[in-house]
Amino acid sequence: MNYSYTILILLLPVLIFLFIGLMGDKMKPQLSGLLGTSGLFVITLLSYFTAFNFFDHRVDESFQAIEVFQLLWLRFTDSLIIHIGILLDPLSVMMLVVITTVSLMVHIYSLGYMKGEKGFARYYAFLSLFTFSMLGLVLATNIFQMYIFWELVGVSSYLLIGFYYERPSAVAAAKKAFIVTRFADLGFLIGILILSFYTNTFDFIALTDLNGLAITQPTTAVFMGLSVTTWAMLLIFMGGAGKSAMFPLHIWLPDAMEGPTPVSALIHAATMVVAGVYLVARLFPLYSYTSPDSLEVIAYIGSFTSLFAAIIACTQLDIKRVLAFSTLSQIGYMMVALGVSGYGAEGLGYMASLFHLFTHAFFKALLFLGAGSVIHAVHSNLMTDMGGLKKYMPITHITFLIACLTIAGIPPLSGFFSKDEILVAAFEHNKIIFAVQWLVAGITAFYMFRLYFNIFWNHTPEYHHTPHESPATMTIPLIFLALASVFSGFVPFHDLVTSDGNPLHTEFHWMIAGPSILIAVIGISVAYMLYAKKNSKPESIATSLKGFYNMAYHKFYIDEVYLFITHKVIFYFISRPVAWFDRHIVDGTMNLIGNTTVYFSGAIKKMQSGQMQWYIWYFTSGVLLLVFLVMYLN
Amino acid sequence: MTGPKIIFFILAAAIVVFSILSIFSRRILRAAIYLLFVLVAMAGLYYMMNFQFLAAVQLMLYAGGIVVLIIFSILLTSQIDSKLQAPKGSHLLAGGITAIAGIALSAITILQFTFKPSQENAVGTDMRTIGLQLMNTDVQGYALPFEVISVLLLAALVGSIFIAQKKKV
Amino acid sequence: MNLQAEIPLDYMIVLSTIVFFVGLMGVLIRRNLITMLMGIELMLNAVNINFVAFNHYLFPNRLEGHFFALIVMAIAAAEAAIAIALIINIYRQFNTVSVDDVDELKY
Amino acid sequence: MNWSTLSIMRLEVLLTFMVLYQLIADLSEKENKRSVIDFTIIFFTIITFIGFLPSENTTLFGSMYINDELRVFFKNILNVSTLIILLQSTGWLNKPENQSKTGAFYLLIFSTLIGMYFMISAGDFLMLYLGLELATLPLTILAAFDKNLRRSAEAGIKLLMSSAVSSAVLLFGLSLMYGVYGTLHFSEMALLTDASTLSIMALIFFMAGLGFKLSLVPFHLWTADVYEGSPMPVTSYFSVVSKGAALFTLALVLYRVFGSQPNVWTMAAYILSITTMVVGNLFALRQKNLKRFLAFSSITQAGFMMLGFVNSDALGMNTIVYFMLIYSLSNLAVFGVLSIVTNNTGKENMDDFNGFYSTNPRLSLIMLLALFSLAGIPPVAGFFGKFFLFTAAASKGFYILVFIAVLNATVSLYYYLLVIKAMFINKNETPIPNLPSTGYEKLALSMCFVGIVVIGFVSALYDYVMLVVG
Repeated sequence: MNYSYTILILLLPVLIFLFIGLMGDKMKPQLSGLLGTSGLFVITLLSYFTAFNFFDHRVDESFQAIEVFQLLWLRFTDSLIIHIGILLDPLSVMMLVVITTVSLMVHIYSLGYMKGEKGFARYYAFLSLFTFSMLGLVLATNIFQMYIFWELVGVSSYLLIGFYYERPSAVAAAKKAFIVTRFADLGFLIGILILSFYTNTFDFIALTDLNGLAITQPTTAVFMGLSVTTWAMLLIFMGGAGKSAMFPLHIWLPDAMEGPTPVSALIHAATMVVAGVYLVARLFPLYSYTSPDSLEVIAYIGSFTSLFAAIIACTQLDIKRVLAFSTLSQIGYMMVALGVSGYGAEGLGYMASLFHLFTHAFFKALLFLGAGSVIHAVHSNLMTDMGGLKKYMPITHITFLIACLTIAGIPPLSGFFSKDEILVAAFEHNKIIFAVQWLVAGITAFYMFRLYFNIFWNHTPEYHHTPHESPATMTIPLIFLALASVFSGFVPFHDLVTSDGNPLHTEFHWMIAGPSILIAVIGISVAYMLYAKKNSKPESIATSLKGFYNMAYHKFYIDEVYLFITHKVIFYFISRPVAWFDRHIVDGTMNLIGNTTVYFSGAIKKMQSGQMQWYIWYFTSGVLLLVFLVMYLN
Repeated sequence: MTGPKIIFFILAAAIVVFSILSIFSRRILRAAIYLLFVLVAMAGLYYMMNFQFLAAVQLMLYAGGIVVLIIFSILLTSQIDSKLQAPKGSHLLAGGITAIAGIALSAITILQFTFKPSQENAVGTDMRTIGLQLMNTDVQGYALPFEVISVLLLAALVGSIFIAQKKKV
Repeated sequence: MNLQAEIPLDYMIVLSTIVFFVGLMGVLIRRNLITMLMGIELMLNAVNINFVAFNHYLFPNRLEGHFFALIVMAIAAAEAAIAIALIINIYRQFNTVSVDDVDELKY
Repeated sequence: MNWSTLSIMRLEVLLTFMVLYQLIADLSEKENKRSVIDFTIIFFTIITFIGFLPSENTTLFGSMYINDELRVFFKNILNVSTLIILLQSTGWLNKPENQSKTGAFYLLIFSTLIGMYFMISAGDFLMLYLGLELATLPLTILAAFDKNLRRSAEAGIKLLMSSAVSSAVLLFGLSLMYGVYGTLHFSEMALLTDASTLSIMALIFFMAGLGFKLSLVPFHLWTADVYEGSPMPVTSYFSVVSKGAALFTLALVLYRVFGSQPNVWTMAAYILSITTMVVGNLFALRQKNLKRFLAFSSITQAGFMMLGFVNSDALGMNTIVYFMLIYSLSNLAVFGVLSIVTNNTGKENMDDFNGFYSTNPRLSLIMLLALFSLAGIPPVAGFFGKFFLFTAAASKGFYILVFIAVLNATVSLYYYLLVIKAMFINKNETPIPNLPSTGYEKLALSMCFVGIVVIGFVSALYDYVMLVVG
């Protein structure tokens, strides 16, 4: 099979970026949007075509990785050679489909959403740049090429998040996202350096070859009590954790919601934030064979993040922030699944993780785009300004409901299947993690439906303008993504994307599925009771006290306890403190580092006193000190 | 005490004492004169070591050139009889510590080291040898630095004139 | 005159070291630009003692140290000329040659 | 002296002719200096091209002068950088108050360039010292070149006094080296080097003297003041050409002469690298004046350069040279934009750049790329330079050092973003108007632009560096 046309998948977006970037000012804005969208449409078709071809050609029941291009780029040393090329394997092809699909939907949606914005052409140029970098990231044949695109993704997301540059908060958020992820990338970079130094290669195929030197003969060097390989793998994971916003590097993601909503859908739901998952999955054999300890770490970090973020999500009022924390929580799921997975026939977690990545991309993008549609209609991000929208925005309402049901894990929607596989994998590996993830499933259902009821049900506030349904450019992507959310669960993933390319045998466990459906239903019901209508329960209690004792009283009494437990105890004693911890301690630590730097900067200001005699004094004392140090150390 | 030894100690004492005096004297013109004494004593030292040419250059260039230049600039920028401000305490402390630490570190390091003298025969230091080497382009020839220094002197000349000349317009 | 027998090399080196750091101290403590320049001249001369002494005591087979000292002298002269031009320039702009007052660029 | 000698020393000889031409042109008191500028630039362009002609590897003047492919490559890098600076300086020289300075300016620039070439080609420490002084003393005049500005006078005297002390310290080190080894010729010394305490001291003194020119902490304190006080073209000459020459010389001496005793200088490089990166960063965070800001940024970059020195193999030198090449172009691009702005408006504070993008999109895009390159963001060239340095250090097992370096790179990103933010994001009621730039300035900026974008992707260049470093 000849895949040489895949080069177009990389070339087209960069050409579009250059064209719109250079010519955008001279075109009608709408034209540049159409150009970008139609270009991406072609890319999407090409990706589907690639996927179709690729998954249609098995060799001996399994899929082989194919290096479509492999050009020599830099001969760094004799053994360390950097290539640039395109790698096709089940993982990258699957990502190709996800990225192009979601990106296409965002492109179409933005035609409506961003209409009339200043810098419309610039926006589409940046979108193309982002798509290009993301595609380059997943198609990279070696870790160095991946790192370059990885950083490019960071740059283009910086540009996109900071798109509303008139808002100071957007600028601050863009900078924060950039710097925090760069900070994480320093780990990634050092990890790459160590790994390539000991394995003498950057190439993914060589690194993950089960019979290759990297896996069969890992270095025995030890640094500060841990094997160097473990260090390298953990440092590489640090990069992934930064992009995928794992605790404690997650602080940039909620703030990044300042960007335009379609951008959030693209970057913070489907593509950039799953880069960390992709990275771990890409190097999975290496993790699995040379450093199982780091997989353990990944599982715990993932699990903690998913619980932590779910709890915080319950307290947020800004609907995009709810979705942001929900994203954190769901990526936590994916990380857990990778962490608990084995290789080959034991690779259920691996498959489940990518399956969840796949389904999550669609339903989370749908949620963001739905939220965007709502924001577009009511011109506010806050739930308190919303309510009763189901009669004004029927399409948004239905699609949003589908997305909520999907993320809550209600069968037969796609989220149910992928989450179920993760729970099975966790159950087989580690019961505590399983319990946490099971609980998180309930919390997820709760906060998603809290969001849903607050937006579409509950009381209707006074709207300045009567909200109306969004234009077709916005609703068509919603409908398409809703369909994808419903049906993507039926993709035979265990046949297609597995850790070793061979089909994986899976079974359906009612023992796991049953409780997970149950807790989801409980979560939804609690949300229904609390948020479906304007909450008048306390008043009803008051009136009913005057009246007679009847069954209703009893029911209200139970409700009261319920309300007390959920609202008072959980909110005030768990969610609020956790949210406070996140905002003040975790965020605060990062700020503290910054402030300390600035403090030191001020403290040594006197060194540059302007008086040259002191300069000379520093010079000569410095020389003498240096002589002394080197003599002493030598 | 032999003759050379006595002369050496006199010269060394003069160099040390006058250099200390020159950096501590409150009268700037005196400081310049003390510097002159140091430079002349150094010429004597070179003479003792058989480098008569170097000693002559030292006398002409330093005593005749640089010190005169310094004195001119003193006359241009300050009154002759005005006393200089005393050094600040902080400067004195910091400079003193650095100087003493420097002397200690360097002297100890140098005295610990056993130098390895060359076993080859000495060459003469007469004018003929020096002149030939200065104009030679082969091994042990110094024609290149001699030429390069002319560029340096030209640049210094043009630069100094440029800076020191009053504004034209 | 045969100095080696009479005066050890170490005397010369210690002498030059002392002059070097006394010169450095002059640069560090004097508040007048011209006296700072004098300190620098002392440092350069100290270096010359080293070159000449090593040449005479250790390596009389070649005249490397001697010529180095010669070049250093020439450069010292150029340096002094430029320094004085710049000092006069400072005097014109700041109306002083006190180093403490020349500290407008800082932090 | 014969033709082959002349053809080998062609750059030095041609530059000497340039110096003489400037002297004559200046003395002839021509009113129209523009023709001098044009002629100088054309002539220097020719010199730059001549530099790329092949030449033979040999030594001259009793091995006082060494010519080989590596040194020619260094000189070519400096030539190109100087050419860019000359192009950029046209705007400044064309200002009426600077017309009379043209001749002296070129004369001094070219004499320092001759000094740097002798420094690089030096075969013994005598020539190296001579070249160093020739490269430094005229620069002090150039720093004080804005004769009617107090800050320029201050910059000149500060540079002169500090550099005089630093060269005295360097000389003291050289005199001790002479005592230890009995020779100052590189080829002879390379066979004799040892790690006795005295030779350590001598070498550190020497490194401090060059570290002064490279502005390594704690030898850096002159840098910010002099950069701020000097005229714009001189500042960019300091930060690129002067620094580059010092770096190349240091690399040649350490790798080629003291290559058999790496323990001594890798340790010194280790310490200097950390102090330089950290202190440079801490100061850069707070700067408001862009020239000062660039001074500290260039100090930080010098710290990264020192990172390469901890690797005493050819790989270390490769990466240093490669990094310097990229650093030159990136820095020159920033200075190019800045000098267009200062020449036209006299503004050089960060706040003045607020809203710069809205009026000067092209200039701000070049600035953006250059700052990204300095910060080491892929895919612009700066990333590759930094990445290779990190690899070189990591391959010797200095993980902690690499960690500190990468951390510093992240911090530096913060302040580079401050400038970007000012240009693209901050609002300004009265932004700098759309600025005209001369053809020369446009040419200079396009050269930098192409370099920044392309160099990372042209592996041939890296291969070439590897080849000549060997």
